[in-house]
Amino acid sequence: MNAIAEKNSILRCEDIEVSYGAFKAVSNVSYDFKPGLLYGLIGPNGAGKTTLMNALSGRAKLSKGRVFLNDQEITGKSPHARTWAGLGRSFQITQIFAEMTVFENLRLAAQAHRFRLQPFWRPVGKFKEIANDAERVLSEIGLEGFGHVNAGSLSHGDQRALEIGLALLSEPKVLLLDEPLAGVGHDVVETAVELIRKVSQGRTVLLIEHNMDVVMEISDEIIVMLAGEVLASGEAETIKRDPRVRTAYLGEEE
Amino acid sequence: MSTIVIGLSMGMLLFLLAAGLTLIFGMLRVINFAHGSLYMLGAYLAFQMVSVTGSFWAGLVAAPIIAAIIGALMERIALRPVYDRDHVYQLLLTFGFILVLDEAVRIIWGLEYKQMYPPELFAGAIEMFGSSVPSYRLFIIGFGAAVSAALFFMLDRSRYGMIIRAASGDPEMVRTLGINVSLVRTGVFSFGAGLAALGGAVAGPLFPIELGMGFNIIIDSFIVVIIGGLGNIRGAVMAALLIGMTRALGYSYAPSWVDFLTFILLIGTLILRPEGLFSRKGRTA
Amino acid sequence: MNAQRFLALIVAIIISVPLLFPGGHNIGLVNAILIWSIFAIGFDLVFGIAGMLSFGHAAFFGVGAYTLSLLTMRMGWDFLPALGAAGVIGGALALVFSYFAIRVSGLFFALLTLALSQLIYIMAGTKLRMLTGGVDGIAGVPRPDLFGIDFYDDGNYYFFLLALFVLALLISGLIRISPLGQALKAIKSNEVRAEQIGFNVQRLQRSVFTISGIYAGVSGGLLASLIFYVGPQMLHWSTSGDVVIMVLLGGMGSLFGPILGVAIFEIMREWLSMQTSHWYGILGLVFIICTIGMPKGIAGLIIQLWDRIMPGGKS
Amino acid sequence: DEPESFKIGAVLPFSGPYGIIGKGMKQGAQLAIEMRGGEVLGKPVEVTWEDSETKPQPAVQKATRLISSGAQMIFGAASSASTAALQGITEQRKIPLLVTISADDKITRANGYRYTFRTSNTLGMEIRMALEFTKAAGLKKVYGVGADYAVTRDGWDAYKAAAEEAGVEIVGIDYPPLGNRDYSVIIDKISKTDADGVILIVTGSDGVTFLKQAGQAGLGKNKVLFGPVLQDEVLAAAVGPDAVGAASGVRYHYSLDNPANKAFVEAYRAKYNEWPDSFAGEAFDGMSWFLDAVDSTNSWDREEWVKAFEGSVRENSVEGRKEMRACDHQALQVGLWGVVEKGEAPYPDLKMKITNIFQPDVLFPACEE
Amino acid sequence: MSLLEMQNCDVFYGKAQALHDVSISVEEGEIVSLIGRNGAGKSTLLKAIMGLNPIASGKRMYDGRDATRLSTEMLGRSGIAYVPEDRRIFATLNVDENLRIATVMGREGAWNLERVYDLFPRLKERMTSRGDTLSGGEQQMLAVGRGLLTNPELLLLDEPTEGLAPLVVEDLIKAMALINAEGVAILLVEQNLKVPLKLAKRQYLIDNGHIRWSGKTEDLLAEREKIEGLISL
Ligand SMILES: Nc1ncnc2c1ncn2[C@@H]1O[C@H](COP(=O)(O)OP(=O)(O)OP(=O)(O)O)[C@@H](O)[C@H]1O
Ligand SMILES: Nc1ncnc2c1ncn2[C@@H]1O[C@H](COP(=O)(O)OP(=O)(O)OP(=O)(O)O)[C@@H](O)[C@H]1O
Ligand SMILES: [Mg+2]
Ligand SMILES: [Mg+2]
Repeated sequence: MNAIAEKNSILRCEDIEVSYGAFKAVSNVSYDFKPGLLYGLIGPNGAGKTTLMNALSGRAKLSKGRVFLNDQEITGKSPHARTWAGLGRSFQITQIFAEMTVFENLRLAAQAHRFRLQPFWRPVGKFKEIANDAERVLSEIGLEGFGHVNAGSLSHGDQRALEIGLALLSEPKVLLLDEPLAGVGHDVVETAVELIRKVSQGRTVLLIEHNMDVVMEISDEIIVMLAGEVLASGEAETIKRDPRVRTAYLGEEE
Repeated sequence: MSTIVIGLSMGMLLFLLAAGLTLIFGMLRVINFAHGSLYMLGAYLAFQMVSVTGSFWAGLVAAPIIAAIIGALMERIALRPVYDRDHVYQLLLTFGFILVLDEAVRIIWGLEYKQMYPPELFAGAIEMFGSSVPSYRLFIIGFGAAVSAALFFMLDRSRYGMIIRAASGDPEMVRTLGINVSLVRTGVFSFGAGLAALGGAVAGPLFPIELGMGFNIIIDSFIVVIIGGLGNIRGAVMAALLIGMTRALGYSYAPSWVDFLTFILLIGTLILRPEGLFSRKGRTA
Repeated sequence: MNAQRFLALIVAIIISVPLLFPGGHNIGLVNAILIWSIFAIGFDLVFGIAGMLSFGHAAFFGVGAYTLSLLTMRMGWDFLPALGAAGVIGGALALVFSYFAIRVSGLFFALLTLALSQLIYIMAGTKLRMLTGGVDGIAGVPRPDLFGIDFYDDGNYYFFLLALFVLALLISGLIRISPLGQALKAIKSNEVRAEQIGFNVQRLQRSVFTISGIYAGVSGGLLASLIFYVGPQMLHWSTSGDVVIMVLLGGMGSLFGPILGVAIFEIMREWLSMQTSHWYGILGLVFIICTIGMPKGIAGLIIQLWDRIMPGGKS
Repeated sequence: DEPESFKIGAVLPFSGPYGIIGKGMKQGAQLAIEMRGGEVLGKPVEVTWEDSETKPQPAVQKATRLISSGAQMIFGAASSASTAALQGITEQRKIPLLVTISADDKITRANGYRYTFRTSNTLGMEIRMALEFTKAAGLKKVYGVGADYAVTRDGWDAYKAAAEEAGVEIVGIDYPPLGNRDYSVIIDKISKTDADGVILIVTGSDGVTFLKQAGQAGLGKNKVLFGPVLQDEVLAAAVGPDAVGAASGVRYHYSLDNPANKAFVEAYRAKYNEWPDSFAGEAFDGMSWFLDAVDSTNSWDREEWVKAFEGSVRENSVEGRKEMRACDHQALQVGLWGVVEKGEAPYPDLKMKITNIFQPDVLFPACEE
Repeated sequence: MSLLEMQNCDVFYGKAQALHDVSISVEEGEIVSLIGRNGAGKSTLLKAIMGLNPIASGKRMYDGRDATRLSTEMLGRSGIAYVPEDRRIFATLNVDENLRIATVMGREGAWNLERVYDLFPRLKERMTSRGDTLSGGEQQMLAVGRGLLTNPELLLLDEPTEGLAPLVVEDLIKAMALINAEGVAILLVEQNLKVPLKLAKRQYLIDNGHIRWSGKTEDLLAEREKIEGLISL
């Protein structure tokens, strides 16, 4: 990490607000995300975490504020344009191509990353590089044997893994993960955490998670949201001790 | 002024023609192309009742009931097996219904036109605002308002409507709550079929009763449904009145542009508010 | 031989009836099947592959027919360039439609395309009557004048249509297995995810809509020349309904399904109407039974039967 | 060499919007063949009946098959669109096309279609009948309503010019769309004018709808409702008592008093137990005439038939004298005008009474060019 | 007598067998939990109990009667409630309606709207929001609340704490204990082992569609080593 990158922010939001009718799901959020760090985003249910992620990835319309990626303004850009600009994400509610095989799922993501225009004069099977990308990620997310299984018939936990894999294939500089561990088996949480660690190498990750052990352990910095606003942010230890965070979210855990 | 009364009656008539479609479309997410045929069937049934009993009211009551029974059969036999499949297969089915129903009408009543008249009570015309407005038109306004109120309470307020809306998204989950979804669906389709026939019975005294009569109204009904927002009864009433007024004004000033205006209204709505004037959208992530 | 090849064989047999039984009276029927097949193949790219139910394809079909007729009859164009123009105009109109309609999805898309095409229908019947001949249409649409062959003979015209049909089939087959086809399938399967992995969903939808508009325009032009006539009926929504039915009947999303659907539809209409005056009702019953009994259309049924009879020979 | 039989390909609407027309046409044509002993040129006549669905594509597809299986002539569709489409193929294949119902003037135009013959009315002549009626009934102020398409607009323009010349004031004109279903605003508008006559250039269901709705608003009480093809007995039955008093051009009527018609009506009633409607009458008349012309040539050369039919005169048609004009293959004939009145058994409840018979010279302009 | 007994059940997805000869029972008023790794067949079993997956062979006994042939709605009516892992909130209904629809069949019991709103105050705040606008955690609360409102005898919970904030999880654990104390039996599927270990007296371990072990929670903890070898917990 060179010095300039340290200073600059890779993703920045300025005073953003998302409202639905009179209800403000996100408001007054300004934040600088530094390159290479892993941010944990926590907060009570309905605090606006997913909505903030939607605002960053282009799925929710801003009623106020601006978003910059790499100092380029991306406010108002569509999700796919943001993906091309280097922003990938996974969803809290699994979004996969259910009636296609796991391999096809991954191949599609690879293809979307490789081509802006989708060529129509050659069968897709003839593009070796796409298949290689897909194979690589297939093993990275631990679904080696499942390439030919229909994604929709994977168990819930395995679908979560595929969800991350799809986001990875766009080789994002900034990766937004919305509760990637939800539904992941007790025995494989460690593996999944390892996976998150691994994919966070060399990129910025924003991670929403309710599993506090994990968040506290792997985050470089933690952001706490409450009622649409950022309540606190800082290192794990500070946050753990913050009384506001304890009453709003963590509870008096032993 | 009289244009407003007439526009109102045109709107209410449109609503009555479209109500059954709105219901089935909104609740079951079935584009019932056979709506027009059921409407036609309603007109023929009403005609038949009138010629047997001599009473318009007998037709108005009997036609929807018979059509509802037929609708229930259609749903049980044909529609039920395809709910789990892509919605488009229902299209194919309802296209099939059109042909079968039309054929049945042709076999039973032949190709000749049939006719029906307004009931005694609403036979003449009433002087209003310097025009003579057929009193049957006033009856339509009142009747349409009553039907829409009844539907509104049934669907938006009652638990019945709640079940139907829930089942249109996730029938299995509704079943786990102990609710018999199949019965509800049959009920809705049958009710919608009855409404279509009711529309036909009401329209009988105004239009020629003929084989092609259902084919034409279906597009009008679609327009009402779209502008109103899917299956939203209040929206459908508003949309029907809006179209009725637009058309009434169109007929006054530029009759040859009437169809045009209606479509412009429709396309304008869809561009400004794609989900229709009266519905809300959900989130995807 | 696998099931797909078997399907291809069936299709090949149907369309080569005029070769197998020269001099038969069915050549007009086969010609109509070829033309409608081009329409249906193109339609299925939008419907079966991209999952967009369009009820507006009658507009592209009809506009193609008018384009060819007007250019050849009023402007003195040759047939082939006029046919090309029919495709271009059909595609261009589809592109225009797509700008309005792709903003919404699902049933709204179907209804919005329906509304737009009805608008064109009304315009052609009334306001544009100077151009279109109004509700009476234009009679006397010509056929190609190439290599000194008399294409007014249906037997000769058949070969012209066959060549175009094969070309249309090849292009569609290629699109299906190409990255474009895959991207469209992805959008059909999950639009949110497709957009998030970087597919420009709207642009892809517009592209395929336009391509299928070209198919529709060309086939519309061909139909006008087959029956020497174009009228607003071709623009009516029931024409869109016909092609939807054909594709569903044959099996949406498969290469040969739409063709089988067209063939069955046209043959039944022709054959049944000779047998009984109640053919309409019988056709309706057939639709209903097919829908209930064949979840994947005729093509799906054939594949299923094939796999049962020839176990192990999976495709 | 001579074929085994004289094959006629009949492409008629048995379904679709004009489905009601096909039956009468078929019965009329069948009777025409039967009454000549089922033969022409010494060979049995063989008719294949096909359903045009009132749509051009099936019409042409079926005509194509009929021609390729040896049809000597096509007996044609009912809607102008289907007829126009059929003309494309019959001209191409040089097969005579007999039209007995479509009224669009373009179907028979000067030096137009060599193989097309129409023995029935044109809309143009019917409009002129309406004009003659306007004058005869002494109407001073007329309001017009026309379905919005080319033929009616042309018809209206012609009517308007001639009527104004005859001193009739034109109060207004509205063009609601074809297939319109609600005329209440227009009816209200007309009722507020002081027009004494309303000309309705609409037909079929549109006319029925208008008259029904006009009846409910009482429009007919002080205004004469009339139109070129507004009513016949089939349509009057659809309207009901509100139709009484409506005046209209009539294509054919069973009450016409001439020996040919008497014989036809008698045979028709004996065979089908109903009064022949105008579709049946026109079909009978056209088919008889055409087959007579063919017979007269003693030849199987279709060009001979065309020549024989051109210019032939039929003194004793069921509608009186008819003459097949050579320049455009349109039959010159008298125009019948009638009004709907209550009927008693054995007649239908509502029947047409023929009130005026206009002569061809006022109805048909000279052949142009 | 057991409240629910599944006897030797086989369940298939197409040709693939997902459950092999599975037998489990739930006694009246007890909490039993079902644990196993991703794809082991836990959700499949719950769905089979609820009649959402057909049982190819085997028996379902409920309340001492053979319930193998009962349809989903009959099972629902006889007192089984199901909270699915993917929540399946009714998208077009608002929060209040999503809850009220569960009361349509009108089973008597301790649960009513107020109690659910007390348990999840967040839901009360979002009462008029449409189901599909809710956050993930809110949907989870709603799914649990909806299940409770049918006033079941047996509650099938598929990963009910997924996506819930720690504080809410605490509340939910307390609520489950309370529900159970009121006599409702619970069959609980959880990834977060803390919860079942705390609540359930008995455990079933499932792997690859087979029940590998069953017994008391104490035994599970005691035999941990052995069992871990068995199914790699
Ligand atoms: N499209 C929408 N319309 C209306 N309200 C919405 C919409 N999207 C989100 N909300 C509301 O905004 C609030 C924030 O939702 P969000 O999904 O961001 O919460 P969250 O912090 O991710 O919660 P969780 O941890 O439960 O996932 C919620 O109360 C939700 O109901
Ligand atoms: N609809 C389906 N079609 C085909 N196979 C399926 C389907 N649903 C589940 N399966 C398969 O059945 C097996 C069991 O799945 P199930 O969902 O029951 O697992 P689970 O134990 O609930 O896992 P998780 O903890 O991840 O939710 C898995 O191998 C899965 O792939
Ligand atoms: Mg969230
Ligand atoms: Mg599970």
